[in-house]
Amino acid sequence: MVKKTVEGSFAIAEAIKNCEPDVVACYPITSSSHIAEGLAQFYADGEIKEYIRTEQEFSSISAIVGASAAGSRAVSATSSQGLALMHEVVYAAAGMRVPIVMAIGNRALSAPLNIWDDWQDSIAERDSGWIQIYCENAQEAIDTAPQAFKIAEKVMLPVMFCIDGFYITHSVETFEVPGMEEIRKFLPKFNPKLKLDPKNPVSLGVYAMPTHYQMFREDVHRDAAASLKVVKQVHDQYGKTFGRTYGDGLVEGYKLKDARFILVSMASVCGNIKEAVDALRQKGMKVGLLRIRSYRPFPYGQVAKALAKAKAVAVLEKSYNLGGKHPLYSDVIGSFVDEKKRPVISSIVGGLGGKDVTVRDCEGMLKKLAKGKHFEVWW
Amino acid sequence: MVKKTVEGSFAIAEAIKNCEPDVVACYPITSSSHIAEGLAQFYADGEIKEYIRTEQEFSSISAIVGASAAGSRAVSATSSQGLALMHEVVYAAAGMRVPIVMAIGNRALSAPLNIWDDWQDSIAERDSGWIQIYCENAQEAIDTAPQAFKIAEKVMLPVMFCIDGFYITHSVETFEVPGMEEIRKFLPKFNPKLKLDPKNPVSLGVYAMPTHYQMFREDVHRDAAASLKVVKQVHDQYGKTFGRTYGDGLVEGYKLKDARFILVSMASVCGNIKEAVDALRQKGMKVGLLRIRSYRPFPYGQVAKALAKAKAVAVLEKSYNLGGKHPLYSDVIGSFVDEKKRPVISSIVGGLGGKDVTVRDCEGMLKKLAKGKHFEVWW
Amino acid sequence: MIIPHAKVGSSLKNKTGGWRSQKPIFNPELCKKCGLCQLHCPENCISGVEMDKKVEERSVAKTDYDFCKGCGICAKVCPFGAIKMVEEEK
Amino acid sequence: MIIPHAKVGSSLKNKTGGWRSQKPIFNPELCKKCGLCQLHCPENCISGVEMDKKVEERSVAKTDYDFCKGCGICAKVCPFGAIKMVEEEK
Amino acid sequence: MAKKLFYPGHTGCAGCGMAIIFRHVVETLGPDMILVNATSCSEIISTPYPRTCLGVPYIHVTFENAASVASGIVRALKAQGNTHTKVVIFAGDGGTYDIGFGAVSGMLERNENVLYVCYDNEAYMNTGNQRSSATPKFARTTTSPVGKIHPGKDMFKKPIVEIVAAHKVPYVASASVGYINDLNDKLRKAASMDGSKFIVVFSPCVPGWGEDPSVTLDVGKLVVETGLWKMVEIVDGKRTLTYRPKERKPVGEYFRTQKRFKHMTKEMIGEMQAHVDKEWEMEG
Amino acid sequence: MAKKLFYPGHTGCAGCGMAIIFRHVVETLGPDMILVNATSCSEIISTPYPRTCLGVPYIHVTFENAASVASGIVRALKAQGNTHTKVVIFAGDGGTYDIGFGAVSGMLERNENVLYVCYDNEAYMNTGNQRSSATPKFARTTTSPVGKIHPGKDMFKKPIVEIVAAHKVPYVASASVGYINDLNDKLRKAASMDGSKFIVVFSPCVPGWGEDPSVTLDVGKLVVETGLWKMVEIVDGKRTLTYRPKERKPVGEYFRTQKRFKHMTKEMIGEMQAHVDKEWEMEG
Amino acid sequence: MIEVRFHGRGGQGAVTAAELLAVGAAESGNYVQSFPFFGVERRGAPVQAFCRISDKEIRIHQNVYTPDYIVVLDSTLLQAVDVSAGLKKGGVAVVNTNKQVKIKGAEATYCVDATGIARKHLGKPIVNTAMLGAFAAVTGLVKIDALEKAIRHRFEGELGEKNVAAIRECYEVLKK
Amino acid sequence: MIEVRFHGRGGQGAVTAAELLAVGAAESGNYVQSFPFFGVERRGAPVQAFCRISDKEIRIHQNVYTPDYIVVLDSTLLQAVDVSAGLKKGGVAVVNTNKQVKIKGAEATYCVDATGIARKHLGKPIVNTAMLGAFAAVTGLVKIDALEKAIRHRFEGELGEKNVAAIRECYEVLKK
Ligand SMILES: Cc1ncc(C[n+]2csc(CCOP(=O)(O)OP(=O)(O)O)c2C)c(N)n1
Ligand SMILES: Cc1ncc(C[n+]2csc(CCOP(=O)(O)OP(=O)(O)O)c2C)c(N)n1
Ligand code: SF4
Ligand code: SF4
Ligand code: SF4
Ligand code: SF4
Ligand code: SF4
Ligand code: SF4
Ligand SMILES: [Mg+2]
Ligand SMILES: [Mg+2]
Repeated sequence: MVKKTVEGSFAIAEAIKNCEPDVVACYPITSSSHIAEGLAQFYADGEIKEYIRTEQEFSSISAIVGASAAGSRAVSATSSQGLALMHEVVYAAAGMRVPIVMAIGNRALSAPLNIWDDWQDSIAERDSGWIQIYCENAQEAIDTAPQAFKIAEKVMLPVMFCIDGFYITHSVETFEVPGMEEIRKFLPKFNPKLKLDPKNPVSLGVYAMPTHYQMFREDVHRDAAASLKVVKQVHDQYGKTFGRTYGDGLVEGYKLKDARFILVSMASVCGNIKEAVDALRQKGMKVGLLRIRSYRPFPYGQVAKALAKAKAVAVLEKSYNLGGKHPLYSDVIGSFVDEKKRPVISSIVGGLGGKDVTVRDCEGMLKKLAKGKHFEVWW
Repeated sequence: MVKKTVEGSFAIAEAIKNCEPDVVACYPITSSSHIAEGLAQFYADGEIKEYIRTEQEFSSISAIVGASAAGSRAVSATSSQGLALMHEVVYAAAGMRVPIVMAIGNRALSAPLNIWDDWQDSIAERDSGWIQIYCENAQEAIDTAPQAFKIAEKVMLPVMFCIDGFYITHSVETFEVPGMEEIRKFLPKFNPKLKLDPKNPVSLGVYAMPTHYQMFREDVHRDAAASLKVVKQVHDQYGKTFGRTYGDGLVEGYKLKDARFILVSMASVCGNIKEAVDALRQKGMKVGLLRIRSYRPFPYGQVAKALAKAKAVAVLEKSYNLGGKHPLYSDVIGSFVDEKKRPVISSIVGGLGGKDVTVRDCEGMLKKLAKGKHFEVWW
Repeated sequence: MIIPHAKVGSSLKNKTGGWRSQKPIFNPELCKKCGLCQLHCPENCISGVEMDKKVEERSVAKTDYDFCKGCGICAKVCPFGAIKMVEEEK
Repeated sequence: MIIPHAKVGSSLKNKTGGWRSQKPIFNPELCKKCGLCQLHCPENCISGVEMDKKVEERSVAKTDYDFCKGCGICAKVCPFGAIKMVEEEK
Repeated sequence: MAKKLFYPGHTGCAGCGMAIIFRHVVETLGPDMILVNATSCSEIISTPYPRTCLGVPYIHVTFENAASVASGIVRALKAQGNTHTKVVIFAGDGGTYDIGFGAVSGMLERNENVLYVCYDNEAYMNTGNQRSSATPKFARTTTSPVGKIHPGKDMFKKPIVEIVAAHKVPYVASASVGYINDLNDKLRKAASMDGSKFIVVFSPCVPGWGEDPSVTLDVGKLVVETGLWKMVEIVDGKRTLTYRPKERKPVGEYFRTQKRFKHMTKEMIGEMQAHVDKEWEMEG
Repeated sequence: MAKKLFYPGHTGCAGCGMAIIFRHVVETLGPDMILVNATSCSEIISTPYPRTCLGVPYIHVTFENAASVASGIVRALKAQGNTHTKVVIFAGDGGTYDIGFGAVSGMLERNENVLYVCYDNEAYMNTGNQRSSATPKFARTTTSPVGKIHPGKDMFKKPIVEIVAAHKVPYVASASVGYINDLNDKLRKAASMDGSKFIVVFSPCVPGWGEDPSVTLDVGKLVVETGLWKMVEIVDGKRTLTYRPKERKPVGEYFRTQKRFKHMTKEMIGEMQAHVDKEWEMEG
Repeated sequence: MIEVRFHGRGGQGAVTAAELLAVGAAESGNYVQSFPFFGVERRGAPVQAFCRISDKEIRIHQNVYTPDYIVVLDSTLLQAVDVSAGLKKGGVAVVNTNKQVKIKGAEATYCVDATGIARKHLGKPIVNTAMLGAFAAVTGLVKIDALEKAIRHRFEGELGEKNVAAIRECYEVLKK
Repeated sequence: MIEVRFHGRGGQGAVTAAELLAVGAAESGNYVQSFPFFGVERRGAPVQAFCRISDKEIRIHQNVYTPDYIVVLDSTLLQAVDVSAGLKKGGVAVVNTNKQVKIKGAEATYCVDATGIARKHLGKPIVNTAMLGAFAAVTGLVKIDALEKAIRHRFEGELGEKNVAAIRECYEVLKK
């Protein structure tokens, strides 16, 4: 593991390459293109075996579903419209239990067209059974890539790890990228029990009648919910091997111990919130941050516990439910469904389409939150 | 308005035709094909001007977005994989504020492939800014078609009205279909302020930078939330003209007055629940039903009010969030975010992929619910 | 954890012979073992005519009524009138 | 309610002349009003040569420096050397 | 029952042309193959959970992506060092001419080492006989019904063979269920070549076309004998007719075998005859 | 400034070939037209909210659906009784050859009354120069980089003219920014016909190709003079070369003008020359 | 509320029969509902269709589990399918057969050679309409006139008349 | 934490300059972060790129609003863009120009004819690397050796050496 000062995307591409996927299938789209380009360079140099330059994203995900069903480790990277175009196969992949992995450079959805960061592209897939991990920075994404494959192949569910577009994908920082040899020790070869194999033929992707369908859905639900444990275990194991951890793997608390006012959020904006928390702590305010890392499965229990002693909580999200209560907000509210007591829970939508959420903004949010009143605002 | 005993889909197709859309664009998919076929027959007979038999659903919705932007009333019908394939344009249509209308024959999403009823196809689009109305039966769908166009063209947001696949689309019952002349009085000609017009050229579908994007999203959010009023108004006005109403247009309560135990649900299963409620009322149980008609915008206030006096509530939905709290359940929980008191709220997922939810099942659910304890189950 | 799949040969549990309203009767006397019926049966349920053998070593064609849907293609394609379609017994 | 759209001609607010590092200098003496530069300018910012008129009635070509990006295409395409690219002043 | 590649017990209609083709595709190319299927009749009749009639590895994902799924599989095999297993697509006309065409075109452009077999039953049969772009002109389907103004399908069949061939892939052919040995020859020839291969096979449909189940093969011959369906092979860009009817029968004979053409007037039949005659002029 | 159909102030690169083409498409066909655009450089440089350089009605929805959006518009106009307004698509090679091709093929099959203009800058330029299926063999792009094993793009250009023509639409042509009058003639001719028309225009890209902004037209000529880009017109199936270079220049001359070909060895150039020579054999 | 289940084969028109029954029963002011078994059955496969008839609004939408009546369009099905599954106590079966059969679990089984009758009037063994005549005769749940009207509305001209003749003969055979 | 903003034109390599600065500064143990202005700017359009240098972990991810330093790669930009927007009090500007200019709001403006120097060494007016030498000289925030190493790593062989020569001359000009 050597330190390199490079663009996040290229470091992530290298981490992916070091997981030794057999097949990469990508279609370019800002903000994930640099990951695809990094992988293409590895392919050109013979370090990745197969790279399919598909004619569009529906085909990218379809190709890796096929490759995975054929027994190969397979991966793609995409964003926004690309992920949206994949939507139908996103569901199919989870239902077929293929452990594919995708790196998502988060980006706003059209219309209007916008190439900048928000989470709605992946949030819109939250029901599908995919595991979704949101990374605070590129180092976390680098470390999450091998975890993603390992989780996927254990649970037999696809995993997307999400990275804020531009903020993380396009920033040059200093990273440690684990090497292929090291990863090999952590991530065993992919060897599925069932695959497309002329020596042992089975039919995959069958259709199911009303008598069976719900059973399959329930099975995915159960396994997805139970995968909380796997996400955590794999994270912990990675931490032991490589020395870097992210909270408990599911959520990360920042100055929560005595916090009465807590901002809940995800991804790169959490770095800014940490600065804001420190600034307000200086002024004596009991504020804190709860960062969700594992968004799906959602750690309802951990969230309820982490927020139990708070007076007021606000959920800052770069996602939305137009005309409704917003997704992360709803999840946090849902964490308390069976709790006697709960804090005041408020909602902030911000940072859509690349609108910068600065440290100063975060301070403002924390201050508003500290008034203890319920609110639902766009920032 | 004459009574006809025909298949639901064909009656719905007739109602759509009587709204005089200029352009229909459809691609066949069970369970909505019969609507598309009915419309094709009207086209073959010269009663609909333009019918585009697209090569797939992404094109169907794209074509009606184009037609609408060009100033024409335009409509499609689809289901399941078809709607999933449209996903990217579903968001784009709302963002572009084109008042298109789609009839959704609800159906489970792959994998496994399944052609039967559940709501996940449309539920998966709940964030997008579309208005979504779930109909209990085909008569309601017939009556909702003209309302859908009217709401869409008032709010300048697209509307989907959702009908349980097979249960409603394929059942023959006796319906009243309002005639073209009658509808004309209710639904004025479509005449948008802005359209593609060489005499007054504008650019539509532009791209927006971080400085503007969130403003557009917030605008849709505000208008979508505020459209609760429009949905209700249009419903009431339709009721006055045609004599049929559905609750207050947003929600429909059934025996709620003194109900302590309330099942919340949507669409055709509500007919079964009504029977179950009656049966248990016979036995002296204070049970009731709250049917959500307007799922997006979600009537949080109305829901909280309707359930305020209940001891326990269970949400029965044919939709899911795999590994999370389910969508309708989350919405109902969310209705109480700022309420001091709330009933016990439980979750039931059932009826996926055509799994029959019978009157007897509903009785079972009501009985379980009446125990007053929290639960989250698959039925 | 269930990975949805189906196992080889499991369709044999679908006794599609029950679909039949017409029934092919194979006349072994007339059968010249040309294999045409077997080649074209959409149910792949005609057997006997070992095409890798010489004509004289082949068996005559026969169908498996558990699966034969009675389409009548074999009867039409047989150059020797060795198959007759009759009404299925009720 | 905002319907996202843009109004005709609004791009005139983008003064892309500021992008220029090279500048075309049009020499009216040499210009033969053939219109080739005007026809090919990617910015559509060359004007004067009224192509619907006879050559003698046309004006000479000129560019609008508010928009000219200094690509040099006009200079290359001019058959009469009437346009010269120079370094943009700093 | 002995091990098979295509077992009885599928749930297709009695007399289904596609079933005959399906069977031969796996029997001729298997067992060392992986079959990729698009949503269609062939999928629904072959693999209702928990059953399958297939004796070769099979996968279905969606309606529109068989070509992309196959691309992924073929690359995975390559990465695994497997150079022998054939990747074969089986898809209907809807999945090929229409909804899947973007993916097909992409696969052909990449020249993936895949054999694509399209059975053409000239409509979306699985969903109840709706028009596809393979539906012949005038045919009645549920979305090209015969009405007061429009008498069935309005366009000619999409010229898929020419379009695929224009991609310059090594092998393109058309075949018909009426000529099974020819189909098998073409399958074998295609399978022996590298890169993308494409065969479209004429495939009568009993309920969709309104024909007697027993006439499937006859219809599959008549369409060729009338010249409505050309049997061709395009190998590395060189096109040959693999079968030339001695004397082309009048197209009306073919139309009479199926209810979907029942409404056709003399004029319509005349138009179709003229069209076919013109199409055959180029064959010299 | 006087009323224009294409205003200055767009945000394209200095010397952009596409901008020249874009300008002529709207100036030659407008003002009575509706322009449908696919996501691409042309969209990004023309219509950043709240500004637009266009003086004709314009719509953009997504990257892949211009052909479908245009289909909807043309039908709406028909329903409204408007028989004069032209519906014109402007899209890049990515939106045409690749992601949009399913929709394009569908539109052509329906023979919608739309004029499709594809500017071909041979890669996904808007997103930073990634390979498309229009990228010429050996060209270096960010997803076909020059590496230890693979020297740039691996496949030849997708033969889009032939593929579109195989759909049997009334008008198909190729043009180049180097011959603007020819392009305008083709635009006018196409616009005068009913049904689907398709023109693909060679469109140099300054940063993507690594060329000087001033050489756009020269490169647009050189590609034709070397025979790498044929100028053709296919009217109702009849194909003609609209321009035939007197003597074809060696392809190396063309490759030298652009950085994307810088790594090409003599052998690679030789391969391309042989390819072009073969392609021209058929022209007699 | 009365529930009727039709058994047929894909292509035999069981769904149409159920629908025509609904149309006919609606004629006399009943609430009705008919629907196919929501399946993917192909030509020849055993299929079912349902009809509900009630004097009160029908609010439920679920499968029919315990029919009051079963109508079997094709007696070869008796071997392949358990046609009497769920049949209510006191339930009645109407079967197209030229033999005398007894459906186990049915209080009464009415047999009619609808195939013969259909062949006679239609020239083809298409029995779905004819069997409605038998059903009307046996149950009195729907007026034969209403059925005839429904049939004439569905099948125009001569074809309608032939169907009407078939249904009437079936009706009369069983009325006796 | 120090924040630097580079002004250039699309195609001039401002983003590369910011990145090389980060690489160079990381060499001596700093935490660094560099990123482009996240835009859709085309060749020739004014663009910006940023670099943060800190001795503590950089957790924030947001635009640079109040730079400590600005580096202007192309003096023609001074007319087109407000290069000093947000510049911190006491902030410093480094400008590529052969004139003497003064950036308003900057405590000091350092001018260097990087174009001339680049022309000399590279044969082309590509100044992004050269300007880093000027930056190093003026600020001392990054070692010239570290920059040279970063450049040699980025541009292999002769090209790297030429760039190194340019950066060194710029460095020396301003060190004086
Ligand atoms: C995205 C999507 N749209 C529509 C469908 C519905 N659908 C499934 S199969 C089918 C028709 C298949 O037609 P074809 O490919 O010709 O095969 P066939 O059924 O005729 O054998 C349709 C429309 C679907 N499954 N997915
Ligand atoms: C579904 C989808 N995938 C990817 C993108 C990203 N994207 C936008 S434009 C573009 C490239 C356009 O290429 P082309 O059509 O050749 O036009 P050019 O930019 O070269 O002018 C890409 C990949 C997108 N917007 N939508
Ligand atoms: S009747 Fe049909 S299914 Fe039966 S054996 Fe003959 S060909 Fe096969
Ligand atoms: S086709 Fe006739 S002769 Fe030939 S094998 Fe079959 S039954 Fe025998
Ligand atoms: S330099 Fe380029 S932009 Fe400027 S006038 Fe000449 S052609 Fe137009
Ligand atoms: S090209 Fe030269 S001569 Fe012709 S109009 Fe322009 S400047 Fe004048
Ligand atoms: S509907 Fe047609 S294609 Fe489908 S199984 Fe039946 S005969 Fe075969
Ligand atoms: S990147 Fe290429 S196509 Fe895009 S604006 Fe610049 S020159 Fe034109
Ligand atoms: Mg078909
Ligand atoms: Mg391009």
